Amino acid sequence: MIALITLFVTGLITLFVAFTRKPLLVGIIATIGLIGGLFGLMYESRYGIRLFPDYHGLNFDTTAVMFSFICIIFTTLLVWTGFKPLTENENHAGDHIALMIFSLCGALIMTSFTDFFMFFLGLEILSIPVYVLAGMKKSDALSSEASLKYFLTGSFATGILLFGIAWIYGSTGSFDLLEIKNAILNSTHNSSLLYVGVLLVLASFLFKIGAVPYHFWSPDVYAGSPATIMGFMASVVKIAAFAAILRLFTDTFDSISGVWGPLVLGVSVLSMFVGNLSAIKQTRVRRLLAYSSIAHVGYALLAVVTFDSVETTTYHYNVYYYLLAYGLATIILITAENIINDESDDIENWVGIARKNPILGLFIIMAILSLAGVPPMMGFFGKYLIFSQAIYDYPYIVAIALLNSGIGIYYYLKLIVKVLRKPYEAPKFDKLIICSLQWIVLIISGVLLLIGGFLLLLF
Amino acid sequence: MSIQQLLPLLLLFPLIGAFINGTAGKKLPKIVAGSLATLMTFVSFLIALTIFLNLDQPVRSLLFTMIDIDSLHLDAALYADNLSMWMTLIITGVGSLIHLFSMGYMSHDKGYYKFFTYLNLFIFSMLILVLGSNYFMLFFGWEGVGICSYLLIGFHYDDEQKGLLNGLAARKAFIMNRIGDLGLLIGLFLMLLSFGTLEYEQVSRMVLVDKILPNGNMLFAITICLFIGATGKSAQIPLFTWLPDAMAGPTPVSALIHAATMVTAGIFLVVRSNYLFHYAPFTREIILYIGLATSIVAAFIALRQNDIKKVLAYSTVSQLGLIFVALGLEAYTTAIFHVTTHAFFKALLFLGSGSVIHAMSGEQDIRKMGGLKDKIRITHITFLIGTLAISGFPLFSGFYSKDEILGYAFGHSLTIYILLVISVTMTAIYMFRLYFVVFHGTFRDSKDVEHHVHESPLSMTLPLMVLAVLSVIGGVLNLPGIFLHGSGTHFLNNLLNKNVAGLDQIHNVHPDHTTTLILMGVAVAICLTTLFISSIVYKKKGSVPSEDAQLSAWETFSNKKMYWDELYDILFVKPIEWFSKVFYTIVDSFILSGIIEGVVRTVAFSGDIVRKWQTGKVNSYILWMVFGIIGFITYYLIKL
Amino acid sequence: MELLILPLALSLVSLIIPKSTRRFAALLGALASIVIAVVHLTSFHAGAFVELFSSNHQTFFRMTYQMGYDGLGLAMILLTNVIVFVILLANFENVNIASNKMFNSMVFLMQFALLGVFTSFDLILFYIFWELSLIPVFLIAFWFGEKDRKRTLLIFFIYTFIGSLAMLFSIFYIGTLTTGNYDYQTLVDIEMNTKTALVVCMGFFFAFAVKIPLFPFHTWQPETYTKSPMAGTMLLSGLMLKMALFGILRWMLPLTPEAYHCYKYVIIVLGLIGVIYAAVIAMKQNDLKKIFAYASISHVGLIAAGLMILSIDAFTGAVVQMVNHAFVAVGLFLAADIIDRRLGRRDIQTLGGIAVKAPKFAFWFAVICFAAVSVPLTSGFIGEFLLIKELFTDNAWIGVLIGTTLILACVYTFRAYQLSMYGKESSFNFNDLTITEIITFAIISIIVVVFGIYPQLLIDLVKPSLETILMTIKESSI
Amino acid sequence: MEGTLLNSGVSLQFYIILATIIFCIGVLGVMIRRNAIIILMCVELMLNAVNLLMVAFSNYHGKGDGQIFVFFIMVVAAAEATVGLSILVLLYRNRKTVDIGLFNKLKD
Repeated sequence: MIALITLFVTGLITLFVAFTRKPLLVGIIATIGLIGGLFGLMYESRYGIRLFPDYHGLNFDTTAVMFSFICIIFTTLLVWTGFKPLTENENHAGDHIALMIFSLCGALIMTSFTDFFMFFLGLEILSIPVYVLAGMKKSDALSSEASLKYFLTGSFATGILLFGIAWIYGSTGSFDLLEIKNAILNSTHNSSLLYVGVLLVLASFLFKIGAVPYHFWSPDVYAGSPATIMGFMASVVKIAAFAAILRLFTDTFDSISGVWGPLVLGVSVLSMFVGNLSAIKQTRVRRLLAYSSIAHVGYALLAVVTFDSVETTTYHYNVYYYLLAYGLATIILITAENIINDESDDIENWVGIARKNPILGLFIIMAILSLAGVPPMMGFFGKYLIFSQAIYDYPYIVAIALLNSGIGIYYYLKLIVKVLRKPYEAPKFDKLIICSLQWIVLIISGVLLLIGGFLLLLF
Repeated sequence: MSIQQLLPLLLLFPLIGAFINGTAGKKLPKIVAGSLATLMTFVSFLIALTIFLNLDQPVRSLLFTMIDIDSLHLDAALYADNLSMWMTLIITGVGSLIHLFSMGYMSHDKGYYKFFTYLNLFIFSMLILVLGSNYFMLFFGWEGVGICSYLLIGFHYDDEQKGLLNGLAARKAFIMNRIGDLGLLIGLFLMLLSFGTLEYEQVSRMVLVDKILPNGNMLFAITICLFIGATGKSAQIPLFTWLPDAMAGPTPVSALIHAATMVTAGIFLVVRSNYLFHYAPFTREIILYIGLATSIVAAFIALRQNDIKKVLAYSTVSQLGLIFVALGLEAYTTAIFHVTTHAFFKALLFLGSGSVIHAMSGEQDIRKMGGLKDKIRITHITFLIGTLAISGFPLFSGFYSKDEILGYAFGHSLTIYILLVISVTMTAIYMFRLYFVVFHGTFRDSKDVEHHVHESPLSMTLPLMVLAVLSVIGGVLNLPGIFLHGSGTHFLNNLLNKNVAGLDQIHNVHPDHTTTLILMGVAVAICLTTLFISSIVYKKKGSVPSEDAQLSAWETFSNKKMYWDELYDILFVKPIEWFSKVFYTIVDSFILSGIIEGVVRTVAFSGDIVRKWQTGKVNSYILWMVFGIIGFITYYLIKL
Repeated sequence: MELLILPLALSLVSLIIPKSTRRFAALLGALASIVIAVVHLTSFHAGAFVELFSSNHQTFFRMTYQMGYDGLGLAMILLTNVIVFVILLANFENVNIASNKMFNSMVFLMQFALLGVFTSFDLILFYIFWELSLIPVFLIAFWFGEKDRKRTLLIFFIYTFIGSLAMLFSIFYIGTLTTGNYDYQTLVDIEMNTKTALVVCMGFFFAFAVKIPLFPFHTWQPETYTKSPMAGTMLLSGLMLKMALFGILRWMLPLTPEAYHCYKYVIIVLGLIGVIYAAVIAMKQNDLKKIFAYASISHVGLIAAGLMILSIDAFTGAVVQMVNHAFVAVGLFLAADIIDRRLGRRDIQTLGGIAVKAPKFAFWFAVICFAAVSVPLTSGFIGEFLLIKELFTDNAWIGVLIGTTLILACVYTFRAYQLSMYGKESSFNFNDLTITEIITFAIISIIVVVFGIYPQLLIDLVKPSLETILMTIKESSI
Repeated sequence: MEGTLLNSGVSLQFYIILATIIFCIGVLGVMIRRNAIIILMCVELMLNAVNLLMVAFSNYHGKGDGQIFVFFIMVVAAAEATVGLSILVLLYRNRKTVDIGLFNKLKD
């Protein structure tokens, strides 16, 4: 709660400070605010203090704190890495950062809601700023197109979600998750209203995380949006949505998992295949990342459906860890995108990065290997956690998932090869300019990626 | 020093020689390098002699344990009995002489030190072969001599024209030997399976004392595998074609390795395992017929060869075949006897031919020689002695040894005897042809060459003379009973029967005196007749071997080596090359890689298909979303 | 622990050492790692298990694990350290590579990964190190390889990676039987039915078969060996494939003895086909590296087949042959590279007559060739003797057929040797070996010959642990 | 009370059916129409159908929270519409059209 308020205030202050047209100041305040939010979160969870003891709409339990924690960290990293592009226009230096922070507020709500009111609000607070952010580059037709596509499909999904909520409400008579859970458990025969409602809610969620066949927006929007925003969508938005899924489905609707479980499983497999196969021939980096993210959603969904064989915290950890690994890797690649700073976003721009700047190249390769799930990167351990659980119930699906990892390695490796090979205009090439903030982001994420697996092996 | 201590020394000296020459030989003066190698071999000979004279019982000397796994225990140990010591004496004795000869023969070669390194190494390997206390050690030496043979055949690999061909000959020798080696190796495995050990002593004790015998099939398999090994090393059909090619090596090598010592390894192996062969009569039959066939085929080919060394090479093959006939007849001591005399006269002949080649400035074609008898007198005389010895001229060494074999063959079956006589006759024919064409008649090469013809230095002629003496008197080693009664006769027989496992239990029936005399008479008649006819044809008439084009059908057949090489080419080489090409271009590059490529392509292609789904139109996106929802609900309804 | 830390540290240190001293430092570092391994050896008692590291509690990933070595592990550790040293030494003259910081770093990283593989007593850990080893070798091949290497290396990486994924599946699958515990002893102790064992072993088999490589999974190998730089090829052939053979010995056989009867002859026959098939192909190739690449397939086919015979002789033979092949392969590729580096070509049809120009090279190359055809007095003979003997004992026909490797190896090895070295003095310039190259060859030859004359050195070290492995297999395979 | 709404003879089913029909019309509109403004309006139609449903259920359960939710929806819908329209304006400035069929620059 403290975190949420801190962040909200930070967003507001950032907006106002932006009038001074001092981007640096904006950045400093945003950073302080974000870190303050982080401390607030930790303080609250450590001492169990509740700001408004009577209010039950939001509940920052362990899972919520965990997910909120990485949401804030990722936002901070993204603000840093995208600081220059975000504040390019001095007149609106604070706008984008403020919007990101507002969206983060929505994400925090998504991780901690206890009823559909807050859930709905959180979702919209999360989404609406992102619609705007996607169209950040006003003069760029592609950016606004992305924005529009995201908006139209997003609001459509909102409609579906609401429709579903209405049906659930109709059958259970409550918006409170606990009450709904009990209502489902207590009634001997649940009406079709409930099931259809759950499925509709599920569909809208799958839309948010970009799973097949609700994924169509994501390649277009990822490709059209500025890199930083794409990173935000891929990491923070996705994590928030997954947190909500865990809360909603595996906690509240777990007793009717027989209905939605197989569907999620099917979507998961479809996502893997569509994501990996489509990514193979991509020539644009962000599009490639979009498809790869679809595939990763497929893997992560596998963790969602295996909840009934293990205790709650374990699979929460699995999803959490997986998304953390995925987010870190994405942030590194987004940073690289920002560094290369090329409008066309062609994969050929990545040729020879490792020669131009070996350390950047190293980080990029680490990130890609992590995405591909090659040990000892964190991405491997994410897969390990998920697959080793899922195999109890669905050995065939795990086999398919591993096969998909094999397909995935194909395009990841091609990207690595591009990064490693000689630049075309040898021997002299333009130096890549990397500002100190970006270095910090790279090092933090890179080190986490590397030791995230090995270090945890020791603990 | 006890024999146990002396035995390793025997091996050590040639090894030291090889080591010194190998590491520092380049810097040593030629004479030092050569004499060192010769001396080392000679010291070995002296040690061998000491041991030989003091040997009563077989002696085993353990060096170290090579492999000790639960079921498998293999020692590096040496074993001396009269058989191995006799072989050692031949190897080191003849070896020393050939070393001495080489000092002169190789004096102009720039690889001088390397040559002596290899020679010493060969002696070392050969000694391991005969002195090893088990079949495993034997195999070590067996392959070791193969390597040395390979190195020495390909010694002149840098020759302007024939460098690569020499290499090819070496390779062929090595590969064919390896085929035999595989057989031997499998024989070893089988012995391990049935006896659990490879030690001679233990195996012989099991077979002879404990009478623990594997069943007939197994015994047949063991012996036939050993024999396959022997055919490789001793150049029997079907693995004999490497030996004539091996003449690409320097002549002393041909004398030492490809006549006197290495090629007798197969015979040694069979004699060493005589107790096994004793219980495998079918294998003995096979040995008999293979030996017989080899003897005749090789002799036939030798009839119309024009390369002086090729003639001798086929002669060696033929003689080895003869010895295998003896082995097939269980006349083991006779075989060793002939091995001994053969070592003398064949080494003599080879060295003589070396001397001739030396005199002819490297020319080996007998059609270009002629009339050399006055120009190189010592060589001529010694060569003549050799020729007489091999042709079975009365009282020369070959006469006795060959006669014993013929005697046993006669005792076995008349057909075999007649076939052998044919072979022996052909031997006499081609040897006299060789002798007369080379040493009589007129010189047929250019004047330039004629001018250079000279007698070899003493280092070369001395071995010739020693060997000539041995070739003449070698027969006394195993005189048949008809000449002398008492202790002088059957020296070798008694020697080997004394402490060689198995041999003392075999009692061959010697033909009675009358038969022996008749047989001898036949042999003498053949030899003398051939000599007479040959001298008329080649000496009086001065006939010269005709050019290849003018040969009649049988002559071409003989000249072209009965097309063995071509046959093998069609049967083995060509198909394997065809397979190689097919495997590489079709199976590997096309099918197997194609499958991988195909999978990659299919994946990429399906990626292209899936991509088409992404149309870029919002309407279609929403359409699919709706489909998705409808799908969900349909699923629910179906499940309901 | 220092066994593992040192290469990792060296990998980092070599990034910051100044260029001029880099290659010396690398050599020194490799030497130090050998010394450490030897120190471990001196305090090792045959049959013991030495623990290097272990987690006593369940980690984040829900596992306890152990790292350590037994006799077999120690032998492989020594092999790795020595081979890494030899590889660095072999590349010493090639300043472009030897002084490259990334090269040195990657070699040590590879060493780290390999040591990890050989000391892991936890299946997940094993997999992690297994996969980790792929990255450095790929990068070395990619950075320093020959023209047109891109696609080849892509295929190589993907192929082996997919193989590893199959193994990962097996690992997960076997994990369900122990509720996520991948500890070696636990895994060995579990009983499973044949079907489960078959599923598990199939994954392992695929991963190992690709990496060894067994026919028909070998197609990546000749191309990759050819296109990689010499160091990469050496790492691949000398060490990488030992990993797979080691994996069969340490993991696949003890874990899935229940399915042993199902896959025994599959692997033996594939090994047999590989032995003959690759040898036949090698006979007509003209690229030296390709010949040796196919030779490698041929050689390891025998080892893989031999591992399927459950007897101490076969296992010992396999280990001896693994050690032998590591050195011989490195030697052969070094010879090929020396020719390539001096002349810029490797086609044996265009060579010839080098022996006259470079007698030292001719000598050492010949020694390596003899070792490659496993003549007695080289460790190859001991290895092949034991392997063929056991295969023959198991099935005479297979033994005889696989024994033809003795013959076929001669054909292609000496064809390659003679066509490149023999013949009249070459017209091109060819410098004889430098001192470091001689030392490299000498080290290889000495090791090969020492183990050829007195293999008991190695046998004593590995026998107890092989017996343990054998016992665990036999207990449950019957 | 079961099945009927308070003070009315119309049963719940009819509300549900009506709302569903309106919702489907909205969905169809979003699917079929190419004019972005109309699509926006169709989305609003969907939301209104939800509102109707919410109110009906709220009445059915005799609880007020459903009606409160309607206010939430209306507010959010307004916010969404604002953002949506501004995006449209932006896009119109760039492309001089609001036909979403023409916005297909981003595709594979």
